Amino acid sequence: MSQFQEKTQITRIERLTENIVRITLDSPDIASIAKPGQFVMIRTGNGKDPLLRRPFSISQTSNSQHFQILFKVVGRGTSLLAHSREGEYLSVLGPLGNGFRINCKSRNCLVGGGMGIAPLLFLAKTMLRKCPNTPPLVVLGARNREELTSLVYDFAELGLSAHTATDDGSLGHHGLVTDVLKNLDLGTNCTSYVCGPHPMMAAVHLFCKDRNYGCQVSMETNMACGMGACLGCIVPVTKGGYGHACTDGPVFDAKELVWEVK
Amino acid sequence: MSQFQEKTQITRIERLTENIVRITLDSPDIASIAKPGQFVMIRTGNGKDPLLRRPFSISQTSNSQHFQILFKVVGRGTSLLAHSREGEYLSVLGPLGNGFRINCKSRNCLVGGGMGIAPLLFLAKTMLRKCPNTPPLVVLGARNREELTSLVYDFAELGLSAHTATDDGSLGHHGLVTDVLKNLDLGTNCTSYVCGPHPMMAAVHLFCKDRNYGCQVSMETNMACGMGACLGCIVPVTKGGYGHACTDGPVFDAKELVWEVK
Amino acid sequence: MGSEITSADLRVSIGSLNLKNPVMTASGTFGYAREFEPYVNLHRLGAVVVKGISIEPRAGNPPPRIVETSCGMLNAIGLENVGVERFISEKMISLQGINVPVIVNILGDTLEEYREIAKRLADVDGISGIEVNISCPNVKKGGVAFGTVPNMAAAVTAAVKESSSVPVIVKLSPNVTDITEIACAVEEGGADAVSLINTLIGMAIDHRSRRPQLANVIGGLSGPAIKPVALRMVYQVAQAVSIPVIGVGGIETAEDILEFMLAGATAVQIGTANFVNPRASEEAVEGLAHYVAEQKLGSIREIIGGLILP
Amino acid sequence: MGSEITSADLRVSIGSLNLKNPVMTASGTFGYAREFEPYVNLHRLGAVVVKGISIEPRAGNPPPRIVETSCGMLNAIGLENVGVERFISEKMISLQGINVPVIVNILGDTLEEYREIAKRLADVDGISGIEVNISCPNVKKGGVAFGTVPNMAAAVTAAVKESSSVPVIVKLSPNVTDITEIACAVEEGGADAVSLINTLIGMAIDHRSRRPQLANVIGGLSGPAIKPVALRMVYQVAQAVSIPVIGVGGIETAEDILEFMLAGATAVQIGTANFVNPRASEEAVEGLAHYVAEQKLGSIREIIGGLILP
Ligand SMILES: Cc1cc2nc3c(=O)[nH]c(=O)nc-3n(C[C@H](O)[C@H](O)[C@H](O)COP(=O)(O)OP(=O)(O)OC[C@H]3O[C@@H](n4cnc5c(N)ncnc54)[C@H](O)[C@@H]3O)c2cc1C
Ligand SMILES: Cc1cc2nc3c(=O)[nH]c(=O)nc-3n(C[C@H](O)[C@H](O)[C@H](O)COP(=O)(O)OP(=O)(O)OC[C@H]3O[C@@H](n4cnc5c(N)ncnc54)[C@H](O)[C@@H]3O)c2cc1C
Ligand SMILES: Cc1cc2nc3c(=O)[nH]c(=O)nc-3n(C[C@H](O)[C@H](O)[C@H](O)COP(=O)(O)O)c2cc1C
Ligand SMILES: Cc1cc2nc3c(=O)[nH]c(=O)nc-3n(C[C@H](O)[C@H](O)[C@H](O)COP(=O)(O)O)c2cc1C
Ligand code: FES
Ligand code: FES
Repeated sequence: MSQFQEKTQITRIERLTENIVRITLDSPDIASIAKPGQFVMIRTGNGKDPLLRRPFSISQTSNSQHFQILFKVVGRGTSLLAHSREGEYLSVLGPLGNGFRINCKSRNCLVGGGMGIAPLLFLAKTMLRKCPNTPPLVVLGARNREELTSLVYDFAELGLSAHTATDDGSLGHHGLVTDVLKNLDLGTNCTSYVCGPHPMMAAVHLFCKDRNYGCQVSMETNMACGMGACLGCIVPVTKGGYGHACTDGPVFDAKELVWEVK
Repeated sequence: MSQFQEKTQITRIERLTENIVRITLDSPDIASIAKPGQFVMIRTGNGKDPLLRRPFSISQTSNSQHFQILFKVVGRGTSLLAHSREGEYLSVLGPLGNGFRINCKSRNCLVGGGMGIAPLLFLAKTMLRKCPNTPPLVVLGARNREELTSLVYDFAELGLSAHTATDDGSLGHHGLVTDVLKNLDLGTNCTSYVCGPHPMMAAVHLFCKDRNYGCQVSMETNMACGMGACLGCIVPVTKGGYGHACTDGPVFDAKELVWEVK
Repeated sequence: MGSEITSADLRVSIGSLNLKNPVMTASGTFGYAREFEPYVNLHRLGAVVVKGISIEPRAGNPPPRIVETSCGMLNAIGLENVGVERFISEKMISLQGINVPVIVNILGDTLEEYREIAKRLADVDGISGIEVNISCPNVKKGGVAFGTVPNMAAAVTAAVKESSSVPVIVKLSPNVTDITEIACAVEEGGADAVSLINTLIGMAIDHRSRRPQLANVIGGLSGPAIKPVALRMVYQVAQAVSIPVIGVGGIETAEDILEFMLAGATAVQIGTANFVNPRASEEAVEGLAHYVAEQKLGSIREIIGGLILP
Repeated sequence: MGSEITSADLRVSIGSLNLKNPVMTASGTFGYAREFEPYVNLHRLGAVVVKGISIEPRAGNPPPRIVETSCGMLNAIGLENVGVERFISEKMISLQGINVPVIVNILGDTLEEYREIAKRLADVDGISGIEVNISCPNVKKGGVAFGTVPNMAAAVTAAVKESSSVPVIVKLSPNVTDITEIACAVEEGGADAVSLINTLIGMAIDHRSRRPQLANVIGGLSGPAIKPVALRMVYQVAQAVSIPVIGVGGIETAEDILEFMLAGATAVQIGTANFVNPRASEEAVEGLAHYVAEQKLGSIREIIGGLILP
């Protein structure tokens, strides 16, 4: 598997909301081989604090030249990244992880929550190319309208109209994405591709299990290396022991994971 | 003694050479009470690395509103500072230290080497105001013409033409500032105000001692706090023990210090 | 913020010493407190711990004494201080009316020195507590630090305790295999509280000059870099002893303090952070008051030792 | 750069093990080396130390296992590994032809486990050295770490040494009062070299959830934060023993390596820095070659222990 460590140039920084940022990076090496669901590890500054790289899903590629990440400012690393300038260089490792396995033979449903929506755009684009006859359904959830608007628009540009749910009801369904899923006609043979907060993924997993649907989830864990060396990024698996989110994942078949329902 | 910790806004950043930078800060509190030879402690970034503030001489004040620092990029802290942007805020402590004691009754000679020139501009301006009849002599040394040109120009703007020495002979005397001093007519009653590398200050001290001239030197030491708390910033004094550069100095009467001549 | 600060119950007790809040300043990082008056309303702090005092004045180590490291600093001040007599005649005078409990940090090279200095301070007005720095090398025992040998630590504690009328806090060295062993020893020796950690022993080298960066070669590591070690030791010691534990090491903010209190600390000391932000201590008090109000706690004491284990 | 690298003499020896340069990778931070092939020309390194191996496979600790701290990280991997049999049948096979000396890090809960694993590895091809991690708790002695008690450390060393045909490096824990005592004990036990330091024990708490940030509660602190402690211990140990010392702890660059070698290290290991910059080890080799050329040294060995004292 090819991986690169590169100084990539920032060609564009967009603030989608006050704390959601999209950065476009110039990196033919990564953009040309990346698959939806894969991620990159980025150094957020030149100093020793924060020390470790931060993982971000590849949320788009274009022309095998650029790729994008989409993130929320939640702490020091993301805040530093948000303050970088166009023209500056970022050190990026990638593409990392396995990515989603696209199944053209089933009805496909992309389910994203919050920043978990990031990789789904790339996935949708690739699906439309690989399975042109079966465009995926898209279900997106977030806290409020503000967080969702520009992302919904991105899917609309691909010709996909997203079903939406917000915690405060300011856009779409007032409640959870699983409520939305229940009301969709998904047929008997459906695969969900899910990325979002853990409780949401657990809920979608249960929903799919009940109906015998396929369900792929992209797991977030603390990661130090992103390449199988630190053994930090574990998720409990049903066969016993742990899988490593950076190499065995981040995308797992939901059935293979242990879901602690709290 | 009044001291402030302030968020000061950067109103201007100038690159005088590739690695000499001048930053103008908006701080009426500090600018209105600062005396030549005093310094400020500046946080060079928001992170924990570098952890400590960095000391910089106040190299100018204007209109009791702004003050300037002038520095060379030598490490991580100064490099971060050099990359700040106009409009951003810096956390500044100051003004700190004692400052030069201006003696209008003697012939005055300002001797600066490298970035040690920074505080002398402020000193020159104040002397011209306090002792209008006895403009100081100015002797400046640096590695080469490039480092010196714009500083010489600053003194020229005050009507002071500086005598210069450079290591490579590219401007003024090819050699040391002490060579220049020897060839000046300093009379019998002269005070030197010196800031620069330690060996230069030691040489000027010896020169002055031989001739019974006054000599004030501004000492650089490692400083953690700048306000007398850490006891890190010591210089050996002739009466035994140590003086603290941040509170007893940074300006000392050269005769009170132990000069290890290596 | 103002009303929160006055209404939130931040009081804690260290033995018989009642503090209005758990925020102290660490010895050697706050001078003799007056240095911080331009920045801090001293009366808002729980207590101030002043620079370590010995029997005789000490000039300290030659320069360089401090050097920055990654997220921390090394110091080898060498315990520069004016000696106990000038401390009493000059520094204590200037501390009169300071309106914040003053804790005096003491040190010695022999058991007798510790005892003597405690005696000398016993009848001085305005001292609310004694903090015993046992990280110093015992000159009689070939330089082994008092703080690394349980029975030596206990003996120093007992000697100081005997001679003191105010609460005695013993400050533990982290440079030991099992800090709980030392903590238990000083508890048995009669300590009213323990504070930890003092600095980790470290070193820095300038590869260009091939010389140590400190004239003393080795020094004490402090700052955010050591916080995880301090927090672990506070957690361990809080479980091992029943006297109050004062957490020290890398604390910068109210959030850091909450972590130490959850781990079992009754109070904390802010050290190196005072250099970075001289208002750190007062801002931490404000932050704690804000937290108590926001979380609707009856008192900050509710969180002491409140760590929830997995 | 190319010609400098080939011409500069960077060779060092660890007992009978001759390395082309002093740069190794630290156990647990470089996987089984192949993970780094996309980034590093492995044959350019002095040696690679692979993840610690026990007799039986271990699943390791539950998540979260890692958390970042100021200029460092805490890990509580819990020594997850495939066990010695699968290590031999799978990992060693994949390491065939790797063209860089492979050092295997081993661990156990009892003296017998250490002995057994050393025996099992003794006749496996392609192993250039054994590194013994003695920071593990001795289950028979109530969980006290082997590495904190001199005679236990010596006994483990002797057991492994007896059963091994390759050089044995003993990796020391920094969580002790006097690391030179342990170093001397393992030297007497027959160690061919010592490596230090392993991680400092630390802890992190999330004040919002009031829970430890690691499921294991405590973990090992590594990264630049601990470099001053590592450097100090290497300096002390290098003076106390006559076997080679391998410096570990917070090393990121060739400059850091020079500092450790000046302090007395014959070789070094790069750990956490591999996560930040997977090319760190190879870049450090290049940096050292550049230094030797620039300083016109006959060999990098000239700087070992070359610290100039004040
Ligand atoms: C494979 C993978 C892909 C990811 N893709 C994206 C993405 O496309 N867009 C995006 O916005 N985020 C993504 N994340 C999460 C992102 O990595 C974290 O938000 C980021 O590391 C936080 O860094 P920080 O320094 O700003 O926060 P910190 O200062 O480190 O932490 C601030 C807060 O964020 C929490 N946090 C820290 N790390 C993580 C993490 N890995 N996951 C969840 N919470 C965390 C902390 O617990 C803390 O509460 C991804 C994570 C993984 C593992
Ligand atoms: C009272 C005082 C006034 C000063 N005024 C000025 C000024 O007006 N302009 C200016 O350019 N510099 C001034 N300095 C020096 C300035 O503080 C240092 O250059 C700065 O702290 C270096 O920070 P850094 O993070 O970039 O370097 P670091 O990464 O900390 O170190 C890089 C290199 O610089 C050296 N260095 C670090 N600190 C100092 C120091 N305090 N003095 C000398 N060398 C140091 C280090 O040994 C190292 O070789 C002053 C120092 C003092 C004590
Ligand atoms: C410059 C300096 C001087 C210190 N002097 C003393 C001292 O005199 N007595 C003492 O017990 N501790 C002393 N300490 C240790 C601190 O009180 C504190 O225990 C340690 O620095 C860890 O806390 P921190 O990380 O918040 O700084 C000193 C620390 C520093 C940085
Ligand atoms: C994630 C991780 C796993 C580690 N696993 C081991 C191990 O299995 N055996 C061992 O002896 N040391 C292990 N260590 C310790 C390192 O080898 C090294 O001694 C320590 O991290 C200090 O070096 P550093 O600061 O360069 O990382 C591990 C360290 C980390 C960060
Ligand atoms: S992040 Fe290091 S092994 Fe997965
Ligand atoms: S810099 Fe801290 S006392 Fe002078």
